[in-house]
Amino acid sequence: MNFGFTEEQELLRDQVRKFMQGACPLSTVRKIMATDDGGSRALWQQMAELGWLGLVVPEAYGGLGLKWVDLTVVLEETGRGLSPLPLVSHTLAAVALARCGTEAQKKAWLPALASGSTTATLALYDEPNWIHPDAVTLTAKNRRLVGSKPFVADAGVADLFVIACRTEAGLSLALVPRDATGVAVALQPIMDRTKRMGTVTLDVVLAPDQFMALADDDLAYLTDCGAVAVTAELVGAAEATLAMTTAYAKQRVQFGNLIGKYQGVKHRLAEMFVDIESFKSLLYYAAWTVDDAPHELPRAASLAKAYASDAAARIGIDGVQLHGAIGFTAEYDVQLYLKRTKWARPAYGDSDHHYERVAALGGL
Amino acid sequence: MNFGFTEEQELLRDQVRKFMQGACPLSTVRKIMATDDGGSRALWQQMAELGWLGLVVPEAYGGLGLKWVDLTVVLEETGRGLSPLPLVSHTLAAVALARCGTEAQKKAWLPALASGSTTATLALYDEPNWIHPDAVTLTAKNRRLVGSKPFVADAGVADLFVIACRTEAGLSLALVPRDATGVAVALQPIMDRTKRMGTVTLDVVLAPDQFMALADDDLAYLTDCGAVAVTAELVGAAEATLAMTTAYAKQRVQFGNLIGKYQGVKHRLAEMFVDIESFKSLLYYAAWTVDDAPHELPRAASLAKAYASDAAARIGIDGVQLHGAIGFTAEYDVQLYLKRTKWARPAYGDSDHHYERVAALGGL
Amino acid sequence: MDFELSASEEAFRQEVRDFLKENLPPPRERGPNFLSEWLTKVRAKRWVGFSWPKEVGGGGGSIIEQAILKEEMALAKAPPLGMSMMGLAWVGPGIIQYGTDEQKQRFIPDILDSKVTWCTGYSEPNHGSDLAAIQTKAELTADGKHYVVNGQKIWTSLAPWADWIILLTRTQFDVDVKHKGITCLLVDMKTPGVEVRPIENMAGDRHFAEVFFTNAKVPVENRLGKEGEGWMVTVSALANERSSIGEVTQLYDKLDTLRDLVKRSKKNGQPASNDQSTRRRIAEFEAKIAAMKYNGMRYLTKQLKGEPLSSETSVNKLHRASLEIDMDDFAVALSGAAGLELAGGAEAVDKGKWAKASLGWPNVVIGGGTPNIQRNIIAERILGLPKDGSD
Amino acid sequence: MDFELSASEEAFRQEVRDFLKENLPPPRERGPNFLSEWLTKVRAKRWVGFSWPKEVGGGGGSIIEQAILKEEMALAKAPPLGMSMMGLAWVGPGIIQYGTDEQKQRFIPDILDSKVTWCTGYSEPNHGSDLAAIQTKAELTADGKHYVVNGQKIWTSLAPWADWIILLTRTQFDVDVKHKGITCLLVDMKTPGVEVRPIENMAGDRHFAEVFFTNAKVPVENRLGKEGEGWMVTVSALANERSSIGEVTQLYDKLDTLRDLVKRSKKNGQPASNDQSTRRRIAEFEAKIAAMKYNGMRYLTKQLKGEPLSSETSVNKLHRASLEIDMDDFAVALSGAAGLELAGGAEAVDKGKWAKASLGWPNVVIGGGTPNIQRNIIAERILGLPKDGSD
Repeated sequence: MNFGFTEEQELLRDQVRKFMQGACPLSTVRKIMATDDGGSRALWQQMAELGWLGLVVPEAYGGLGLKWVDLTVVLEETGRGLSPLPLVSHTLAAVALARCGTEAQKKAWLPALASGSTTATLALYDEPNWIHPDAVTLTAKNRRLVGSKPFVADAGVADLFVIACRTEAGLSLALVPRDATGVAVALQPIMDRTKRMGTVTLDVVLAPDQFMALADDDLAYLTDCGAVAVTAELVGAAEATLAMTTAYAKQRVQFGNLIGKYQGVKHRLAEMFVDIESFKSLLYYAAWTVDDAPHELPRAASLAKAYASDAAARIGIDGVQLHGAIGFTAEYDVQLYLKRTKWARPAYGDSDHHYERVAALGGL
Repeated sequence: MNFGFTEEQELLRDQVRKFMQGACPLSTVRKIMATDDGGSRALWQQMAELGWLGLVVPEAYGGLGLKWVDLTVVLEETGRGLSPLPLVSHTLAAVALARCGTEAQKKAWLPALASGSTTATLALYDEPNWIHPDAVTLTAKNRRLVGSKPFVADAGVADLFVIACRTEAGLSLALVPRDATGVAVALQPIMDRTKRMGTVTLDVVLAPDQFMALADDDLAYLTDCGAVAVTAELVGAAEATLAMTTAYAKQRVQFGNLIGKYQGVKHRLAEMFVDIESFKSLLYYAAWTVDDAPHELPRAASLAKAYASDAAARIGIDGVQLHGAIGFTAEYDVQLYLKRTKWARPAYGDSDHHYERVAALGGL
Repeated sequence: MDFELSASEEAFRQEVRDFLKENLPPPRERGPNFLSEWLTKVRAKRWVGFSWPKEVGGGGGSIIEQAILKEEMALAKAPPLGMSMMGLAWVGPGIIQYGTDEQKQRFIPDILDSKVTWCTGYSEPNHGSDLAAIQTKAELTADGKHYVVNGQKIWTSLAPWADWIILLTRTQFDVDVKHKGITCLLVDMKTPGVEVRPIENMAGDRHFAEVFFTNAKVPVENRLGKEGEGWMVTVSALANERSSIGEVTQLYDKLDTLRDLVKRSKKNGQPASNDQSTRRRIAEFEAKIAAMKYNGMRYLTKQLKGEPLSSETSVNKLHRASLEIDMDDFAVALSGAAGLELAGGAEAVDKGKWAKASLGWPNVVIGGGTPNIQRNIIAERILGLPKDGSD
Repeated sequence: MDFELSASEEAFRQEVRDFLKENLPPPRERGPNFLSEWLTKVRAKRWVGFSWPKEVGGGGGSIIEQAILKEEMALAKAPPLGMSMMGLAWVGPGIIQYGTDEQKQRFIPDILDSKVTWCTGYSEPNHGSDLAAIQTKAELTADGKHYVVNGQKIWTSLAPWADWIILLTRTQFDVDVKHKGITCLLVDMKTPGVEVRPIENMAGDRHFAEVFFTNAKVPVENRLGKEGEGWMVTVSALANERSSIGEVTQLYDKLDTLRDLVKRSKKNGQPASNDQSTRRRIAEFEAKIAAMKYNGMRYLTKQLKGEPLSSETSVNKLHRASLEIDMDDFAVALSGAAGLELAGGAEAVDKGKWAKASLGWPNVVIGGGTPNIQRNIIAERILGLPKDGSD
């Protein structure tokens, strides 16, 4: 038994952290936030060269063939730095292809995703707050996909949309290149500009090999992977919030004392630490199950995401509040993290969804 | 508009408070707790002489003809002193008679209740946590009442049981004297020995004038009155807990400081104050509606009891916890209040019941 | 205990309602001159500065009538009674209590006539909530005719639009307690050496500003109260907050909107109004708002009886802080991914108003003294617990 | 990251299971001699003092094996491994680390053989959690052969049954910091001048006691460590708490019982298992317990790597405190009026066990350092925030 990281994983963590601090600090994040599409080709290319875009893609398809525990290490650090780059959605699209694609489809797409020559995103549900096969309503008839997919992550920069839909054969994933005729993308204004979402409007006829079958199990698996990935980024984001707020409490004087001396502040920071430690532990176990105990994944992912969703949302708000007025100015960074926690809360299921699932899995 | 008490009401409050401090201090309460039936005839007689047993009974039937706002003043103080005397259940029985009884029944019973020559109690539901007409299941056929009534308040000392049941005519209240043949009372061990409950086992044929019709509205009204009465006692009990805990925080030194200097303690005490002030205000409004705006009673009673149930239970626990180890010793009084708050939580509906009702009344 | 109004109070309520019926057209029917006409009319009714003494041009209204007026205005979603919120809330009462006759004549009518708007220069960068620690310096010139002000204020709301500022300055630095040596000045924002820099908040608004003072000269006759008495003047002015009746009405209104959102929403594929925890959250909000309402009435009754109010208003401030944060956040969370979209979003809920509001709470929550400060006030002033820190 | 056990660890788990299968009959089949036989058998396996060095008679077991042993014992609801809980948890490790050879020979075998039980005399009436402030006085006699002890301890758990007490005393009063001048003594409870007065708690139990010392004479050879080093000895002993694997197993077990209660219960006339908020509460409990489990494993892994553990164990202590309070209270509330009945009540739920347990939490919650102290520990030792108070 070993509930820790290997030396290689620690090196990977250092590498990502240095990348975020050096190449993508918050000043750069803000510049990317100000762009129209929310992207940065240059930084994405650097990530591609470091191999991170195909981290969990099998080596046979050009990836590094690492595990979700390794991915977790990367995502904690991109979350800590509030990375606006589409690593999560891109990875999930690759995971969808690896799981649901035919050998030919995998060969056709995965190497391009792993190398970054194609940027992909995964779009599952058509309802804003319902995680269920019935919440996939977009329909293709005779391979013609007409309608729109809302809430598509990183829609501004993706070249390939992996879109859940219904076909005559049942639930499917459609592989839709952005540049196909009949595809239009409209980015939506959302509160977290590091996580752009968009609506993809479609009227497009696809080839047979642009569809993959999506069993209910696959849909649940991809959702769980999404929950794990979002939670991993939340660990980093929440730790960054705690670190900023703790540092502030150590230098801000009010009523003649450092505010960090008051238990009203200390205890809230301690509770943040308790929560972060806890959903981090739940996350690590969930990440491990993806590759090593997939039958445990549903419960593990739900426990982690349920705990993280609410705890991080509270941490986001309290991080701002404990800073006092400075915390909610646009130029101060802590409010960016608040927006990230609000973004992450419903992503791949909120706490109501996941706790309900835990109860059901527990036999209630 | 005047959301305050009259001079007469303040005098009444002083009178009750002095009674509790002088005649029924906590040392006396503990003696009564140690008795088998939980009663004290002598103290009950004193209360009777002061007119409190018929406070809201109309003057025509020997009562003082006062309002529920006046009763609230009395119950706040009996709650503060953790009175084990059956004033709440006795008053509710009288209210049931006054509302549901015929003129003859009122004449027959109310003067005896107002004078204290008969001690009565009201027993409505047969289910431990369901407030609904269907939760009245005890049945009388041909005026023969057979079965048992659980959770009867102050069953050890009541001479008259006013018991909800079903008859051929629908929901009814049966007037069952304790000394009738076929009535057996078994007190149950419960955690708050100042609020004894018992099971009344029945196999008894009653006269026609021992039944009163109980419309669904009446049942709801009596339940609301119960909720108001319990909340009034909770205000006093919670204030006593806050006062004891505040006093302790002002004299207990830990780590070189009064514990009342630490925000971890101060802020929790401040939150107790906020909660008590708030359910007290909700209570006063609810008490006013009983006599002056009965159409507003359901929502007002539910808001007050819902808020009080949970807030007081937290105050009970935290009162003990903030005292540290001394707080949970049997000889220290604060733990008696914790038990009272746990007793009061489900009485006449817990917060789940009442908040659900508020939501429904609000149109959801 | 009596929740009925007296006949004359009912008559006053009716008067307000009649006025509103006649003078408050629906938003779409309001012309370009509507607002100035409105202000003229409510001024003519003496409803601006309603509780101020008649001698200075106020309405001389009773506390109850004021509550009725606020409630009806909030129910009708009427425009404000006068444009200088700060002038009416704090500056005017401060001048009435501590001002010279000249100051009253010069400043009060302009506030009542909505000709001049005010902002309040209290907080400074290094001691937000700790007002008494201010460092902005005011030095009397040798001829005793002016104060020369140097320093910086921050979180000054409305500063970008205000004509005048009520300013806390320090005229003495070698004091034994920090509350001494503070002097209150009334300063024209057009004074040379006064510079305003708006601050953008996380919701993208610019209601607040930094205000810099560089050798700004303020005539000595614009000092409010005596030199060194500024703390007392300020505390009295801040104490002028009355009952929160209007706030409660707004919160009830918001709760209605929220209930309506619930009725229109789905959650997990079902109507959200069937969702038990959603129903309970709405009911809990209602309980807190109702508690604020009846708390406010109890405290109002205390005032009516002439009993001094302690710091009970902190109770409602704490409720309001949690409601401000929680109600919008609840609406955002209820709507899942759609709740994140701002105005213009294809799926934005109610044009993104909840999303935006969920980023706007610090204006209220932090601006009025943080919740932790309110808890300290209750603990120390009401419960009598010792002060914390090394003060 | 790897949650699989190694082959030898799996073999050890199997060994424990086999042992339990053979030697732990169901409760009804246990004879009057069962417990003493059990103790003899686990002693023979060297599972008492499992992590202690073999030289002193311990098992020399690894941290992982210890976790496995604890987990399997908890799963099987086996009796304890040895009767002296305190002796095994704190006193033994303290003697092993600081004791003389004579002390080791004299005390350790008796602990391992369950011949002697210990209690811990730390808290005093006026400074419960502030152990370093103790005032119980120990004076060396003129001949240097004895300490004469005067003072009082309180909240001494198990004192009514213990044979010996490990006692913190003050041998020096004029010290610059209160942690100095403290000396640790091992005291026979039968010493003249030692008096035990049990304390009844609100649940009606008498696990705790006051212990009074009146001129109690303690041989100087029963001093543990040097004079004045008592604080260090105590801190080391308290640090000997290992991972909370056994606790987690117990909590999972309790959660199962609670789930079972939900399945048997009705709420508002419906099966409680249909109630959304009830379902969520159960799931939240599971999340906290699972968090404790994986937190514990992470901290265990740290230990295995030889990294020093900071105060991370406070994280699980806080979870445990809230679970101890909330789970029983939830069960009581779930059952409405029936939840209030104690053992013997006609409608008592599960023979009143939840009702009773809901009054028993302070033993755990306050005994192990209050939640506020744990929060301070995290804030100060892990986050590096300043100490509060005037310390």
